[in-house]
Amino acid sequence: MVDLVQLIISGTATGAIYALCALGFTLLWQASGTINFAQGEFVMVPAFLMLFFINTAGLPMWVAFLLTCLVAMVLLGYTFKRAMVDPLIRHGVIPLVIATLGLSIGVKQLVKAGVTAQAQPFNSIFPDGLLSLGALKVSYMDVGTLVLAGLIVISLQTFLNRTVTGRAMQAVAQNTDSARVLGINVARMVLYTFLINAVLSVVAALLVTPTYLAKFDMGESIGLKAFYAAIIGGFNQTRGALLGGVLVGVLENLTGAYISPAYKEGVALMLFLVVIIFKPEGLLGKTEERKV
Amino acid sequence: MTPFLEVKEMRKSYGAINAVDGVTLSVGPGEIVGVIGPNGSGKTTLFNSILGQIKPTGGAVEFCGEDITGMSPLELSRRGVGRTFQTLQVFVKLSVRDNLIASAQEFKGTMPGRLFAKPDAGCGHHADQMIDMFRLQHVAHLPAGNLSYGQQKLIDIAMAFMPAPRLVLLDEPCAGVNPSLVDQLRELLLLLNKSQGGSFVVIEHNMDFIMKLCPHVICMVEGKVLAEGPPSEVQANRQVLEAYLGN
Amino acid sequence: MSKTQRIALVIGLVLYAVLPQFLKSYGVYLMTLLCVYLMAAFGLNLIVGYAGQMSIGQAAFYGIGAYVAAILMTKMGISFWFALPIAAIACFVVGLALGFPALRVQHHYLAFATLGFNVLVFLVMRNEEDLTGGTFGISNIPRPSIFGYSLDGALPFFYFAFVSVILLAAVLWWLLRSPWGRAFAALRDNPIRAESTGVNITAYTLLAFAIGAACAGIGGVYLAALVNFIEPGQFSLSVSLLMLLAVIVGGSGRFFGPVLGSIVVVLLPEWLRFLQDWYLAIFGFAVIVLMVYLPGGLLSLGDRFKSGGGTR
Amino acid sequence: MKKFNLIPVSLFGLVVANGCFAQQGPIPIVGLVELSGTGATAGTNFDNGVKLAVKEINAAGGILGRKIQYTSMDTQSAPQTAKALAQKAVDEKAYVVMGPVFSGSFIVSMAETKRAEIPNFTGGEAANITQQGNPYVFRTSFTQSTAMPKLARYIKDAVKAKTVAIVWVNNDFGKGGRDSMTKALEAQGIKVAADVSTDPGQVDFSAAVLKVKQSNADAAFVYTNEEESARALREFRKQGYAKPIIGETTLTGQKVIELAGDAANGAVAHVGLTVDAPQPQIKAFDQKFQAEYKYKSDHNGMKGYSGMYVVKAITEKVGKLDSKEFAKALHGATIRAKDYPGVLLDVHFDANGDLDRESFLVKVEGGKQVVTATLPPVSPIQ
Repeated sequence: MVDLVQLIISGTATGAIYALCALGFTLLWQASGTINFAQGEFVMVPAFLMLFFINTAGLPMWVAFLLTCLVAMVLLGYTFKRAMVDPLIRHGVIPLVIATLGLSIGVKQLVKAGVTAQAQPFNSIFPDGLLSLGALKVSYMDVGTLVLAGLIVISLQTFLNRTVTGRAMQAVAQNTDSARVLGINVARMVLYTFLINAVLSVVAALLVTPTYLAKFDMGESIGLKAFYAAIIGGFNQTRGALLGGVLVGVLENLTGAYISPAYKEGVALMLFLVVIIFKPEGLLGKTEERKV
Repeated sequence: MTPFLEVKEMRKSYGAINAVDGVTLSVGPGEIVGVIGPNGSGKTTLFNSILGQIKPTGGAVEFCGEDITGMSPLELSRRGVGRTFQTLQVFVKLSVRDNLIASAQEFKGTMPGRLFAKPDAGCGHHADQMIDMFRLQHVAHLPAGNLSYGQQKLIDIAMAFMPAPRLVLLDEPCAGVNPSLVDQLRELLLLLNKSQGGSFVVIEHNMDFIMKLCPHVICMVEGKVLAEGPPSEVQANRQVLEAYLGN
Repeated sequence: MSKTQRIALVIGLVLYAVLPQFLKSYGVYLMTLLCVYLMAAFGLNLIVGYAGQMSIGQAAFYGIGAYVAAILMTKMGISFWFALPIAAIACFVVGLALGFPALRVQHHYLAFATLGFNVLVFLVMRNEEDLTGGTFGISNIPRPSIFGYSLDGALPFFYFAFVSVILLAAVLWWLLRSPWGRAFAALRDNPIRAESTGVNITAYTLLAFAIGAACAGIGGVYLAALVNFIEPGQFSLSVSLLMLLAVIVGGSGRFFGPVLGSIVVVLLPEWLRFLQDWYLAIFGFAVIVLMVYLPGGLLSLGDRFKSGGGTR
Repeated sequence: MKKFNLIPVSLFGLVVANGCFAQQGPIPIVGLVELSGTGATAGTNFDNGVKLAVKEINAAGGILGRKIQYTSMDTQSAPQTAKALAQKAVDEKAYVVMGPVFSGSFIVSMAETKRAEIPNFTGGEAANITQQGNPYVFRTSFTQSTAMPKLARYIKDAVKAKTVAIVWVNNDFGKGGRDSMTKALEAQGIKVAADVSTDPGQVDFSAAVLKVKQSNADAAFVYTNEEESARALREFRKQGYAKPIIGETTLTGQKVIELAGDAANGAVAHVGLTVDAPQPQIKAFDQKFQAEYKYKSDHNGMKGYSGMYVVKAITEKVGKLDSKEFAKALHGATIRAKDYPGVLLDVHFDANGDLDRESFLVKVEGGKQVVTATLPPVSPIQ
C-alpha cells in the first residue's frame, strides 16, 4: 500500500512536468491551431541555454533561469511565431505540422553538431534526500517538482480566469472571430500564448533535466509524452492537459512497477489509442462540430 | 400530387439561437422552388440540415416517401439528391473534366469494378456533353483551382448535375457569376430541368433570376417561413418588403 | 506524360541500372536501399499525396512487413516468394484494422493513431523476444533465388530490387489512373464535396491507407533480405517522420515526388558525408523554408515557371 | 499525371572503384564507432583512444615504416548502419577494422569483415561475440563470461550479500551481462531478488529503482550503458538508496561520474582498464590523453588505444602487411607492456580472440575513481 502511494506520488511529479509541456501544447493549439511537433526540443533548448549561462557565463542558477526565460520568449515564442507560424498557418495545419517536424530535426541536429553529442550533467534546484511522512518516504525533488509545477499551473489558471488579458486570451482561444468583433487584439493575445508556452518549456526544462540529463535528443521522450497527455486529456481543454500529464506519469510508474518495465510506456500508449478511437475529444474535451 | 421532397418542422439551434425555426416545405416532381430571404435568415443552415451536413435539432425530412432525416451526404447522393455550394467547392487540383467525371463515376458499377474500369469510368462522353453545355471547352483540361470564381461556380453546378439527380439543392448559383452569364445560367437550369426531369430548390439573392426561374417561392426570415406562393405574390408581400428593407 | 518526359524517364532508369556496375559493394548497397525505401515511400505518397491523409506511422508497416517475412523465412523456413504476399496482405489487413476505427470518428485523427501505433509496434518488436528476437533482432535472413538463380550477390539483388520497385510503381501508376485514383484525389481536394457527389470517403481513405501500408510491407520484406538483419531501431517513430518529410520535400501528390525526396534522405547524406550531423540540421531548417516558399515540394518548382497541365 | 521531372541520377556522388590495395603508401585502418546515438560516449572515447595511438605511432615512424591512415565512420549506434559501413570499410580495403564498440552492432557487422578476412577489434563485452568461431574477431576488453565470475566472487566475499537485485539494459550488451551475472551469482549461492530490465536510452529510472527497493536485496547490480548508468545512480540517490551499488566497468566510468555528480559516490565496480590504475604506463597514457582531448579517458579510450598498439605489435611480429597472417599470429599471442607500453598491461589472446590480463576493483570516492584492489589474470600470463 505504501509502495502504491509512493509510486503514485512520484508518478504525479513526473506527470506534472509532462503536464507543463502539454499545457503549452494545448494553449498553442487553441490560440493558433498550431500542432507543435518540436515541443520536446522547446524543452531541450532552454536546458542548454541554462547550462551555458551557468557554466560558461558563470551566473548563479536563478539569474540563468530568468535570462533563459527571456531568451526563450524571444526565440521560442516571438521568433517561432513570426518566422514560422504566421507565414505558414494560412496554408492550413499540415504544412505547419511538417515545418515543426523539420524544426525538431533541425534544432536537435544543430545542438548535436554545434554544441555536443554527449549528455551533460545538470544540477537539481532541490536538495537530495527523502522527506519522511510516517512510513511514506518522498524525495525532496518530487515534492519540489510538485510544488513548483503546481504553483505555475495555479498562477496560470488565475491569470487566465481572473485578469482582463487572460480572459481575452481565452476568448481568442474559443472563437477568434467573435473575439475580434469584441475588439480584442487577437494578434497580441496569440503572441502572449506563445510567450507563455516558451516560459512553461523553460520551467519544464529546469525540472526535468536533472534526471534526463541535458542531451540533444532529450526532448524526444518528453515531447511524445506531452503529446499523449494533451490528446488523452482533451486537445481543446487546458484542464485536460493537466489530467493527461498526471495520468501518463502515474500510469507509467504503475505499469513499470506492477506489469513490466519493458512496457512502461505501453499502458499510457494504449490509453492514448483508446481515447483517439473512442473519445477523440479527450477525457475532458468538448466535441467540435464539423464545419461546412 | 404527392410531394417529392417534404420537410416538416425543421429546426436547428445553436445554443439560444434558432437558426432554423420550424420550417415546413414541400417540393413536387420536376418542380423548381426558390428560397429567398435576407442574409442570416437560415437558408444555408436549412440546406445543410436537409442534406445531412449538420445534425438538425428537430423535424423530419422525407424524400419519395422515405424518411431521410439525418442521413449522411453519401447516403443522400445514392438516393439521387445532389447539391451545389454557396462557397467554392471544386476539386482544385483535378482538371475540369476530371471534376465532372469524379462527380458521376461513383454511380457506375461497383467499387471493385471501377478499379478495373476504363480511366474515365465510362463517364467521359457525358462529361464532354456537360462541358459543351456549360461552354467550358477551352478550360476543360486545366486544374479547376486555376479558374476564375465564376467559372468554378459553373463547374460546381455542372458537377451537381453530372449523375442526373432527382433533386438538386442549389445554394446561390448566381453569386459571383458575371451578370452577362446569369441569363445563360437560367436557361441552362431550365434546360436541365426539362431534359433530366429533376426537381430543384434554389437559394438566391438575385430576385430577377428567381422570379424568372421559379414558379414557387418561399421567403425565410429569422429561421421561419414568412411567405410562400408564386413569385409575384411573395414579392408584393408587405412583410417581405419590410424584412428586406429593415435588413 | 510528354515525350521529353518519357525520354527523361527512360534515360534516368537506364543510368540507374548501369551505374552500379561501376560501384563497389557499399555503393550498390545504397542504391539498393534507395529502391527498397522507395517502395515504402511510394505507398506513403499514395496515403499523403493522393488521398490527403496524414500518416506518421509508415515505418510500423515497413517493420511489420520485415518482421513477418523474417520470422516466416528464418523460423519456419518459408520461401521469400510466399513470405512476400503474406507480409503484404498482413500489412493491408492491419492497415484496415487501424484505419477503420480511427477514421470512423474524425479524419485528422488518423495521423495521431498512426503515431501511437508506430510506438506500440516498436515496443512489441523490442519486448516480445520469443517472436521478434527483442533488441537482438533477427539475423541471417536469407536472400531469395529466382528460377534457381541465387540473388545473394550485391549486384543480382540490386537488379532484383530495381525491377521490383519499377513493377510496384507501374501498378501504382495504373491504380492512380483508374477511377479509384480520381476518387482518391477528389477526397484529398475536398472531402465534403466528394461525399456529396457519392464518393464513399471512409471506404476510399481506408483503401488508400491499407494499400499504402501494403507497399511499406513489401518494402520491409526487401529490406529484411537486403540487410539480412532487422532490429526494432530500424522501424522507430523517427524513421516514419523522416519518410514523411522525404515524401513532402520531394513533392507529395506527384508520382515522382518520393523519388526525389528519398534521394535527399537516403543518398545525399552519403554524398555529403563531410557535413556529418550538419546535414540533418540543414535538412531540418530547409524543410521549414520549403514549407514557407514551396509547400508543394521540390517537384513543384517547375510549376513556378509555367502554368497549366492538370496534375492528379 | 502529366508531369515528370528528371531524376538527377548523374548527381550520385558515390565512390567509384579505384584499383587494388596498395602495397605502398599509408596503411588504411577504419574505425566503425558510435559517434552518436546511445553509444556516443563509449564510441567517442574509443575513437579518441585509437586516434591518439595512431598519432603516436605515426610520429614514431609508423608500422614497418609506413604511416597509418585512420578514418572513423559513425555507426549512429545502429546495427544496420554498422553493417553497411563495414561493407564500406571492406570496399576501402582496410587492413584492420576497429569497432564497433557496441556488441549489438558488432555481432551484425562482423559478418562483413569475416567474409573479407579482415581482422576486426571490438570494444564489446557480450560473451557470444567470440563464441561463433569467427577467426577474425579480437577483443580489446574482457568478455562478460570472464568478468562476471570475478565480480560475483567479490560480491560474496567482500560485500557479503545474500541477495542481489539486477538492473540491466535490454540490449545485447546488457542481456549478455545479465545472463553471465545470473549464472555467476548462482554459482556463488547468491539469489537474484529482482530482475529489472530497462530500455536503451531510457531517461526515467524511478520505477526501476522503486522495484529494486521493493525487492529488499542486499545489494544492487547495475549493468547499463554510460548515460543510463548516470541517470540510474541519480535516481538511486534521489530515492535515498543506502545499500551497495555494484557495477561492471561502465558504472564507474569517467562520463558516468561527471554526469551523476555526487550520486556516483560509493559506487563500486570491477573494471578491466582504468586510468587510475597504479601502473606507470597507464599514468603516462592518462596524461597524454588529457593533454590531447582535455578530459579524462574512460576504459573505452584505453581499449581503442591499447587495441591499436596490439595491431602494431602483431604486424611487426608478422613482418608484413597481411590481414590473414595477422589474424593467425594474434591467436595465442602474448604482448608485454615492457616491449610495447601502448598495450598498457601484459595481455594474452586465446584461440577465440578473447583476452586475459590484470583487472581492478574501483570505488568512486569524492567524484574520483579509486582503485581498491588489483585482481590477477584468470590464468597467469607466461
